[in-house]
Amino acid sequence: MFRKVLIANRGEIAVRIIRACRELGVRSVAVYSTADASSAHVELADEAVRIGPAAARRSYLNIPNVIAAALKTGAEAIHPGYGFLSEDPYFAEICAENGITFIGPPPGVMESAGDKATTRRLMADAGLPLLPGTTEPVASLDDALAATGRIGYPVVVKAVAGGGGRGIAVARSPEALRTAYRQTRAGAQAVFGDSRVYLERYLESARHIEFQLLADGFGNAVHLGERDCSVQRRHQKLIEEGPSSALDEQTRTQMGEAALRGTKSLGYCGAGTMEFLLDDDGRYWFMEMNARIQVEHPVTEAITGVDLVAEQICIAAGCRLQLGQADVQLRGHAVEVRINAEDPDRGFAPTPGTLTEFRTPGGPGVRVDSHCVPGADVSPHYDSMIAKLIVWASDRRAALDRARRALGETTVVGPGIRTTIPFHQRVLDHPAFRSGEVRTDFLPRHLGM
Amino acid sequence: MFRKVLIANRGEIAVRIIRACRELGVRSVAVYSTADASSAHVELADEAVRIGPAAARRSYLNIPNVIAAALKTGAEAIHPGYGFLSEDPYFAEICAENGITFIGPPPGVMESAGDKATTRRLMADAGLPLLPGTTEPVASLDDALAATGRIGYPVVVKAVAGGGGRGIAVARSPEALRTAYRQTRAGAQAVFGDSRVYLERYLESARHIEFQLLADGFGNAVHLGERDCSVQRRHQKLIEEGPSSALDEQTRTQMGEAALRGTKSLGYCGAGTMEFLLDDDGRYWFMEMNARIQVEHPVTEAITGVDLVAEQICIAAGCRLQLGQADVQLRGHAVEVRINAEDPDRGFAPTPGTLTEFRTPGGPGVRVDSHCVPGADVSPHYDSMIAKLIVWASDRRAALDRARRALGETTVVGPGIRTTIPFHQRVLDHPAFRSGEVRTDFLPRHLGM
Amino acid sequence: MRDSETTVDVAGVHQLSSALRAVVESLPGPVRQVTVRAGECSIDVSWDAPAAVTAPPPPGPVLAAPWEESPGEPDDGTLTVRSPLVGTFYRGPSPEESAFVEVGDVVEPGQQIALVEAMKLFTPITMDTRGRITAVHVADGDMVEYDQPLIDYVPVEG
Amino acid sequence: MRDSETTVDVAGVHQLSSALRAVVESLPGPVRQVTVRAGECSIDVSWDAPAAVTAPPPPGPVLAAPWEESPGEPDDGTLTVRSPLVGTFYRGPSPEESAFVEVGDVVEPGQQIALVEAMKLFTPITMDTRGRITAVHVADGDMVEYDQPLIDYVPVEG
Repeated sequence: MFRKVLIANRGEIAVRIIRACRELGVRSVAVYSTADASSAHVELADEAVRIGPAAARRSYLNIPNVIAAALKTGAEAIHPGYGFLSEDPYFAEICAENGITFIGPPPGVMESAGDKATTRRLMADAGLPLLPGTTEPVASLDDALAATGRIGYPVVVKAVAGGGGRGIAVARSPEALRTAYRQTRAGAQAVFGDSRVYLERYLESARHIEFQLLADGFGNAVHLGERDCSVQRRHQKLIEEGPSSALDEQTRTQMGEAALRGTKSLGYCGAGTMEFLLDDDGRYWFMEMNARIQVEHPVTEAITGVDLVAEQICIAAGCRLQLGQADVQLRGHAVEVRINAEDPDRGFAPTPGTLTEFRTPGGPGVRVDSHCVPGADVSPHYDSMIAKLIVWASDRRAALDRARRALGETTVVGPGIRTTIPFHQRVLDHPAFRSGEVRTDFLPRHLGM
Repeated sequence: MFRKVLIANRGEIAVRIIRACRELGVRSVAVYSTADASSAHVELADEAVRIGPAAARRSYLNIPNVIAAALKTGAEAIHPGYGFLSEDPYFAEICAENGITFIGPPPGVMESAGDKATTRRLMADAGLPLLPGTTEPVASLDDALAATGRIGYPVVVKAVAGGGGRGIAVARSPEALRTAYRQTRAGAQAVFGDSRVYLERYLESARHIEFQLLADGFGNAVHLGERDCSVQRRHQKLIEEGPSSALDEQTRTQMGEAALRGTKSLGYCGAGTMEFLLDDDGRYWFMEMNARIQVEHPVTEAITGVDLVAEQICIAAGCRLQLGQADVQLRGHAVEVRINAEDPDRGFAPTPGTLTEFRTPGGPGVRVDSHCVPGADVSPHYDSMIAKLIVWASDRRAALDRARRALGETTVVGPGIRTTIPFHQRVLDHPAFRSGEVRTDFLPRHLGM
Repeated sequence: MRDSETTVDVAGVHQLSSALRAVVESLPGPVRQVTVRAGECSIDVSWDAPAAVTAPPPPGPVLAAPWEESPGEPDDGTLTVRSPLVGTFYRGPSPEESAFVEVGDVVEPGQQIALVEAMKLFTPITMDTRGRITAVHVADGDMVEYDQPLIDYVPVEG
Repeated sequence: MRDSETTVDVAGVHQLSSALRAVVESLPGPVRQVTVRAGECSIDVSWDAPAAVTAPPPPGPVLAAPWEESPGEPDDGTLTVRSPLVGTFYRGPSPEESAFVEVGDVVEPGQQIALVEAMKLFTPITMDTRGRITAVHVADGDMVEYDQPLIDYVPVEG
């Protein structure tokens, strides 16, 4: 096991990783920007190194400073969390060159998983069902328009380098496709430095089902059941739960086995997530592979009892996976809601500010992951997450009742700060959500959002 | 199900019960003393009624005011929590006379369970192993001295009306027995209004193992595994965990079946706990039956996933127990530590005061049950509990590491306030505790306390 | 069982200490000298420089109290009779009969002015001193809590 | 129950003493004079200078910050050169050679005064303006963080 791990992240996920390190007896090194000098991850870690000014590009994304901090503090490994450097194969390579273990998959695997076109090809070879689309990036607008003859409308244009709902646009007609093609290419070039795009049939209404996976460096891999993340706004997840009310045991087994097959064909190692869409006929389609720990990982932790971050660290340290597939038993139901400093009434616009009051819920089946304390700043420089609230109960109905109860106990007050709490309460009270009939079009269809 | 329940208690257990009510869709009524006017249970409940001044005898133990509050607010049931009126058969009777459901066993059963001599006789009849002792209360000091001829020393003098470690004294010689006999009788008369005492062989070093039970009004009963509460100070529990590292599956099954047999022979209904001592030869002995929800119930909730307070309310509402014995599956390991405003360096003397800072831990496997918030007063009028910290992990070692991590994140600051946190950290770090070799003499033997 | 019995009312001093801080925090402007006393306990503090005042913490969610919390005695000499128990408040001996008192009445010490019923036990509410009734805060048949203000009066010289 | 009765309540005074300390710690600002009383016992203290307020309890794990957080610029015109990156600080081009600057040296704009190395890249630290070196905060070979004060100087007219 490592003696010391550097956490190249901030916010709740940095706190989450520091907690895992402490429980494993591993020393933790926080890195922080000037804006985060009094942040919880700095306070909780055993050591802390300032790496740059507030702007993420000059601090949390500043590879030389992160690496220098690891070398100087003697950290043997770096955990990148999610976002920032977590899916950057170049960063993983630099870690390796400096003799530092990157806690994640090997750089080559990250590159394959990050290139959506490559992944699609590999998954097709592994026999995973893919939505009709182009297996290669489209070379021109004419090629794109021609491909729709085979694929049909609506169609989604996706950046090869995108992922997590970024770099995608839906087109329902040839005119719309012209615009979507141009815009997605331009945006992908600007954001990812890679303008390649591919096309895929778009499902207007489907379930977003993702399988959590763990694979070690010895060829062992297990899946830990699924999360249903169908409540989305503009392809961004807002509420996640598990198990999905849409899967029976047989479908779960089939999809889990497919996910494992795909994972192994990538040569995957570490924690990862395979995302699928499930259509109304019960058919599932591979979407993408996420080569990182995800925001919603606690849902899986709650229903399986497995500490995913501890497993990530152990796998990276070269330990053999102790879990077999038969050891993974799903129990009860879990729901995660993201409490963000955003105004649901103004298009979820971020509302940064200082928390004058911050009280989190407690009691049975309630977990809060947060880096915030009373007096903390929700900085405009970073994402607007204040806390993740995860509840567990013996069944879905009890879990939703518990989530409602826990949200009612949550107090977040600060000048100008609005939160997503009222939005979550609306969803939790909605008959369609309670019935479990939730698809990716839930917000426009049921809440007019 | 009830529409409205009154909670005749305060502190963390009142909050716990209000949470259960809210999740069940039941309205809650808090009662409070003048000292608790701004306490969390008052704030969280749907309604609140002031029932008296700070002194518990004139507020939380004031039966007419509690009953009047229930009648006037239209509460159909009263949950007594633990302590206060929870084991008072007279209060349960008055509830019945006023058409209010007492959430607990029927008054007759409470009386039997509260009378230690009666319980001993009933348990002996049901075939439960009892330590050598007097089956009837001893009539005189001479009788007591004579009985030790058969029982042997050390012997413990117990008040018939006692329980939970109150009203007991150990004697290791005839001289000590004279004192113990007189003092226990006098104390029992003063505290319980009942001077009867009985004798029992005293085990200097044993495991305190208790089984959690649920029984409905239709003859169905299950046990939910055991809790090990061997870390005690003067017969008061300080740390509780489950499962016990001293039980193998066979012993667990045997003891669980014995506990169920005893429960049924009492005609028990509701949630209850049967306490045993386990000696070094692996023999177990019935100690007492607790006819209430206990402080340490979250340990069982963590390893079974069953919401015991919700079950209590459902059983009292006349619902059938939905759980069969086969549905009760123990998973992982849980530990509870009581964070009290007490100074471990000065004999655990209470240190009341105002909390200027209060920060609870979060993250995976951590549950906090507390009525405290920053600015709250830890009142000298009531018990000194600030919070219960319950952690769960996949095995005992991980649970202890997690408990240590979580205690390290806990901040309790106030003028003059000291807490039991440093004590718990000492125990958690102690090799004997970590090895699982913990008996009721742990504190004197290993910590010199 | 305690190791040591408390010989002085330390708990009382602690309570007084938090009350003292609340007093200091609740007052506008820096204070120089404060004395608080309750029964046997008292605390007396003076500052060298005026105490830097910490802003009082926000009061948090509002308590669902149906009556004014510790309204304090106004300066005009009005006193308040409060409920000694939880129950139903009655202004008269029965619905058919008139109220024990009306606003403006002058009432003698020991005279009954209301009735609180709980568990079929009727507790008479009586005057300690002679006074003129100035307000009745509770309607006939309403529930009252412990310590809830029932009736205001102004003492009247005998 | 006590083993022995004392004629004066020394234990009570001891208990009151800790209550007194709690009172002082809970109050804002330095106090000059405090009296606490509980029943028969009382303590009366006055300070010559205002009471040194007890330091607040340590704020959890100590941050391993090797340098003063935002020390601010002192009033004497001293300016500070801070590290623009994370790395190892070197005072000279190599261990064999002498330091770029010593305290007391007057240095010209653009002149190199130190070196920070990270990932085998050497970043020269240079002066913006003419100045006299007044302090070097970091030892040769020590790690520096982003924004850490490296060298102080006082501007000197050209």
